[in-house]
Amino acid sequence: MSFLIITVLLGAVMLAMAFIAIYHKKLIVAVIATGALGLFASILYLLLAAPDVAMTEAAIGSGLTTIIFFYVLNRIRTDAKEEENEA
Amino acid sequence: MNKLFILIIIVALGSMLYPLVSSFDGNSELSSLAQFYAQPDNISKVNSPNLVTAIVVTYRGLDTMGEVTILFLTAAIIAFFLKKGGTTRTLRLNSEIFKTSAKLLVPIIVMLGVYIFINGHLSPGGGFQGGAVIASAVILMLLASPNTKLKHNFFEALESTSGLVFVGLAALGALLGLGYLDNAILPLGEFGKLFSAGAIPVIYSFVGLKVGAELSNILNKFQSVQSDK
Amino acid sequence: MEYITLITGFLIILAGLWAIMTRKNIIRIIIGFVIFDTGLHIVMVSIAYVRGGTAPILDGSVSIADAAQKIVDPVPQALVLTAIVIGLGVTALMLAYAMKLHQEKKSLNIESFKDLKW
Amino acid sequence: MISPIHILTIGLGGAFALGFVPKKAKDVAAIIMLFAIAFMGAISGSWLLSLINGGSAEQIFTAGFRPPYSINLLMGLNEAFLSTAINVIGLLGGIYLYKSLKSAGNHAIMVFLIFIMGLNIIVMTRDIFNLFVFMEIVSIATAGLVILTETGKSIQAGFKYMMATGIIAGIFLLGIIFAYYYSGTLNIDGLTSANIGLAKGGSVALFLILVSIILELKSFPANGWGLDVYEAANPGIGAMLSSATATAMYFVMYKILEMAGPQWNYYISLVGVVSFVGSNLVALKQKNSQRMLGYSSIGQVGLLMIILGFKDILGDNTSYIAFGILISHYFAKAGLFWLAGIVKQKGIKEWAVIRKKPLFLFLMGTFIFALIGFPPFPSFFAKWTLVMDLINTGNLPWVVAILFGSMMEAVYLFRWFGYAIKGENENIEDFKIELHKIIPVGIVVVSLYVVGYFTAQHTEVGAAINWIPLLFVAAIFVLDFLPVFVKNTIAIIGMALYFYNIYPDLDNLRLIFEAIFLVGGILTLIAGYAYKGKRTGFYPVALLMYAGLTAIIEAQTTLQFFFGWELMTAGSYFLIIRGKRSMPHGLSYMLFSIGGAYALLTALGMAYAGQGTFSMDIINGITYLPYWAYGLLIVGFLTKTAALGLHIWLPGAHGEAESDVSPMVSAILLKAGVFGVVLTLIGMGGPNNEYTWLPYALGWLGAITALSGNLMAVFQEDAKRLLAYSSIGQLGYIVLGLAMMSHLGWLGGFSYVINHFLYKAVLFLTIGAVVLRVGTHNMYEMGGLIKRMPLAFLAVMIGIIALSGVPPLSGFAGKWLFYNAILEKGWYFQGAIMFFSGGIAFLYLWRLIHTVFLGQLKDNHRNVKEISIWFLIPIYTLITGIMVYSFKPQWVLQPLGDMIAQYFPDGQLSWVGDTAISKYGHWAGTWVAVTVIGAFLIVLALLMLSTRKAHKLKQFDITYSGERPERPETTHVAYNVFEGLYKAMWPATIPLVEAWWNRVTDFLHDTADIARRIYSGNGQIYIVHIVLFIIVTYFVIIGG
Repeated sequence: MSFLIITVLLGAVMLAMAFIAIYHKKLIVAVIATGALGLFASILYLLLAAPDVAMTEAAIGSGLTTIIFFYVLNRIRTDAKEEENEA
Repeated sequence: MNKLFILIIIVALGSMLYPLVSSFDGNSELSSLAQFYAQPDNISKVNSPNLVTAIVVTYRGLDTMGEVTILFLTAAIIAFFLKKGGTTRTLRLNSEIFKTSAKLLVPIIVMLGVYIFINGHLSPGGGFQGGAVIASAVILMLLASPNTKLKHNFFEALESTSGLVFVGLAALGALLGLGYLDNAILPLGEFGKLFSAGAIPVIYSFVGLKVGAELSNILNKFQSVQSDK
Repeated sequence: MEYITLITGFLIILAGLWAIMTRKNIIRIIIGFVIFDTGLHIVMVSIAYVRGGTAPILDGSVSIADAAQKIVDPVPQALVLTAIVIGLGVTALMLAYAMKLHQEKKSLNIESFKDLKW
Repeated sequence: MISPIHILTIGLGGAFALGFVPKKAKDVAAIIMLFAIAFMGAISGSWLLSLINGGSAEQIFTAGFRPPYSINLLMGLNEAFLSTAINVIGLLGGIYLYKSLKSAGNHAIMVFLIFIMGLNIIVMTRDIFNLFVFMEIVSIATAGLVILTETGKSIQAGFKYMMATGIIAGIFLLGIIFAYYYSGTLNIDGLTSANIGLAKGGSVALFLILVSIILELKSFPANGWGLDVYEAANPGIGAMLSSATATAMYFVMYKILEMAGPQWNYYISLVGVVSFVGSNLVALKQKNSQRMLGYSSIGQVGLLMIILGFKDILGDNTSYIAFGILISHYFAKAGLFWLAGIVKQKGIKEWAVIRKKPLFLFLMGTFIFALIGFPPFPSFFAKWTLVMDLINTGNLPWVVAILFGSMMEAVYLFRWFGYAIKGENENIEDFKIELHKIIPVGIVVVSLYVVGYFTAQHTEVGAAINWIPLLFVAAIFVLDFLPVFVKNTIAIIGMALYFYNIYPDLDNLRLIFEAIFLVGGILTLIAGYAYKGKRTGFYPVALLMYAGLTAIIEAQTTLQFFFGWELMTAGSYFLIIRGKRSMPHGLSYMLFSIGGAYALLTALGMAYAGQGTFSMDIINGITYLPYWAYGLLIVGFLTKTAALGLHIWLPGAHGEAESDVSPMVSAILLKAGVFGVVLTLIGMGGPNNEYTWLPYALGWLGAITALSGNLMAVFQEDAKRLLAYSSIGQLGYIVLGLAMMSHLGWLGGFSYVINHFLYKAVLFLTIGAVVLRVGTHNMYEMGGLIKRMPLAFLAVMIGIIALSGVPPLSGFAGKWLFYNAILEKGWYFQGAIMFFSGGIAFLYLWRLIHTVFLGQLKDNHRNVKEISIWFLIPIYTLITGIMVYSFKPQWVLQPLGDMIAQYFPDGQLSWVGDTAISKYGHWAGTWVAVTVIGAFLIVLALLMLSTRKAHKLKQFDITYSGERPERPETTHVAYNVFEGLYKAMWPATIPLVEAWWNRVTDFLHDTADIARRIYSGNGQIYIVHIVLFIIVTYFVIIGG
């Protein structure tokens, strides 16, 4: 029964994360929320007896993906700054 | 496009998918395929305690090969796609403390990654996870000293070598008459030991190296087009 | 439990689609794809679950003999593993595209990239 | 033999090994790639050979376990063929892209290699998740290759592509995992036997899998992303996507459909037909060549999907049909994309530059004719079989839809081709030829012809086709570098020998037409000696037309007939479009011809239904929807005889054609349509047919055509157009005569057939030769030419007397027979119309003499010479024919009567010496001719005597009232001579028919323009399309 409650809670949190990722004004926050969604998903995978998947999701799905997002965001931010400087 | 319209579409899609949920009944037992994999005879044919690894590396090894290829492809595409992005790079320098601790941490993280993929057939984790961990060490290195250029050639050579070894091992099975990707080209060893499960640890290690190199390449490429002003 | 995760998975899939179809910022659309993929993976893992099963790793707690009765289905898990890695590749490439698109028009609005039509 | 799995080893190993090649050594990398692809091709090719020779299919097991426990691959005949095809096109594409790949670097080379390898595995794999993985490989590689040549547009297209394929892959994966849940296996064969469609959720899972493959095939209308890729990517990549990827995905569809079960076939066909018709329709408005090719590709895939959906109905023929369509599309589309990359022009109008290098025009023409399904390409035989089988199994509406879609495709492809042949190209920069780009194009062109030949040999009925005329055409094509004199001689000798060989085998009916076609052809070819230089391209196409014409005559089977019909159409199209300002006329000729050909095809299908044989006899007594079948046959043939409503193409086509081409396409070509009508009417059962209203309607159509053709001819200022409209009228008489379905009617009709051939050839040759001398078609710019070219004058005079149907010349025979036949039949109204239009004919015929030859000689014509001797020879040969016919009509009419008596035994003429006796009177040809000529000579002598002292008018006798007219030609006595008549008659001359056809084309174009607005360019909207497509097809087809 406790598993069930945890699952429901996790599901709710994940949907909330998805909502933040979609609607938060700041892209940085949105990206972090996406990463968090991945982390919560990996907890869910552990509950579902899938440790391999959990590890992969944590390392790749939420870890590396988020870092690449950051790289791109950073690059875009500097591009935009250059634009301002030139203008 | 009107959001209400999209909402209707989403709801319609949901109701289309609803039969998948409504007729879902959970599982009280394994599917026939999984039962085959979990039979003692068959477990001993592969001799890998981690059944997911057994599936990923042996039974569905071809998928894994494809998967590795996808990362390889992505790295190659990003490499020629972002080639011309080179604005002059002026990146902030980090503090000495960060740099020094990174230098200490990187080998440890790499070791962890290697451990993960070498033990892929025994415990959770394997080539992909280990490779990702190695890549995270590379990120740390990049973050610590952003202006160092990674030895690109090293990673590409590592990537190519491990790829070739993977393909070679796979083809070896076919040449030996056992079947493509058969792990029995090496002795199966004793169940649950490090040197067991035939070629699985070897293949998974090279997959790990390859994934690590590929991810590092991708990250490095993204890093190389950064500039802080 | 697997019902709830399955439904959660589907809802996340739909949420991802919603983001893809409504948000105008390309980065946000890519986030939509990541969400969509995550939802898919959750659905897949839920399908693998066998009531009361343990992880498909035959260490001390599960013996070879009763593996078939105790473990959860390893097959979808192996598939998810593959799918996650593919998802990373796709996302990385999409992000590279986003960077290039931004360089081209200094904009991330999907509606400013309509040079090709009809 | 090497195990097929090593395609993977080579592909992947090669790609990984490329990592060791130094960055600078790009040539090395590219060559390694080509070798790897060639090696992959060698593996699959060796399997293909072994399987064709009866070897058994190879199952490849991986991991030492049998399926379904591990992934397996299959190398069967289909797989071997497809993977060989993919590797071949991959190799050619790699060669084509050699420089582009090199400049993008080693990474791009790796991507290309993996792309080709991935397609191979997609074809071979028998595991659905493995399929997913390799599909992802291919789509990611595609996303990379799209930006091989990096432009703003290609990046946008690539991103849209990634978005779309991302969604599609997700849907596919969802389907896979639930298919696994319901079946417990991922093996395609295992899923086939698991029959998961029975469960509600299972059928949704199957639907998801199917729909994602459909979407991957870029089905209309959820395909904006695919079109963008076709438009923006390097054409070399477009070629790969259109050929290799589409083919591999099509095969995936085949595998999945086998797995899903027959209940989904209908759904696939439905989606296919929407895709085929929709995307060809939308393409009508397209001005960008690459995007247009994209539409066409999607259309072709739609057609292939229809075929797949009908696989249970088509049975054993499915793979033959799919092969034919697929391989034509495969080579032709790749070739066209490659050409686009060589020509480097986006807009279809700018493709006019291609004819600066005539060989390229030939390449482009080959590809376009192959796409539309002309012989001798594989698609022709495939389409034929498809239509026959579909009608035979009662699926006529599908045939209609398919042919409608094909028609739309023909419209835009031939418009494009028209621009290439005739468009303005002065200001467009010529393109460069790069050897590595030419080689692949050359190879696919040759392959198309070779494969076409072998496709024909595959079926019994196709193997019976006589290829000798085509070989002759090919030989002349190869010899095209020779001067006119040599080629003309070869052509004439060839045709003469062929006729000599063939004529003993023909019955009398066919002999008449064969003589008109070949002997007439030789006579018109003689005029060709008048031309200097090389006349590049003329002889192959002229001979192609004659090859088609003779094939129609010789046809033993309906396939041979249709084969000849299409060859004739192709040849005559090229002849017509050679003329100046002929672009629009060439297009309308082609479209009416294709429309007519499709009507014929459908009708021949109906004739085949239930018969099980293709012998020409099946058009006698059609049992399946006979009214429709005969109606369609007649409509199809009437497009060639230019009956009213279907005549739009004729005036321009004949009027603008070259001087010696006009008689070919008028005097000779039109008779092909007549031959068809004759066959149809015989097939309907001759005198005792039960289709009372069909001949009746045909008769009225003939009468009205005769009237309106003549009427339109009256108002022409252009001498050749005048003759062209006159032909419409004359053909109307023929149709009317045949429609009477009586002995006399047919005798009249046939006498007109022969007569029209003789005098129209004389008139067109003479007027054409005059035009060559004076340099204008407009009659008011001529005049007084009798002094410079008396022989031409005499020829025209004899021609118009024969045409007008007055004694003493041969036309009178036709008229006399006609009135007898009409009295016998009781068609008085039609007879009255005919009589009236005969009167009208005088109004224009007079002008040919009066305006052109009489009156004042123009200053600039003072030194023109008599028309060329090479024109005079055929002209006077033909005039000899007219004279023989005129003075000894029994020599012609008696054998004709005997021949017609086979079909219409009642109501024959009886002959006493040279006197023909009918129910209503008698007529003695020789006597009439001699009398009339005697009377004429007497009148002439009297006139000359009485006008001996008449004052000769000089050029400057004309006086102006001190003003210089703004448009000097309006002062010509013959300018707008029938203005008064026009004022009286104009309501009858309003080109209503043309207006109607314009309305139709405008409507189609407007529809296309509205429909294509859905492709808004926004990638997000394309995702909405995809999701909508899924929902709509689900609820409409599955749920509804």
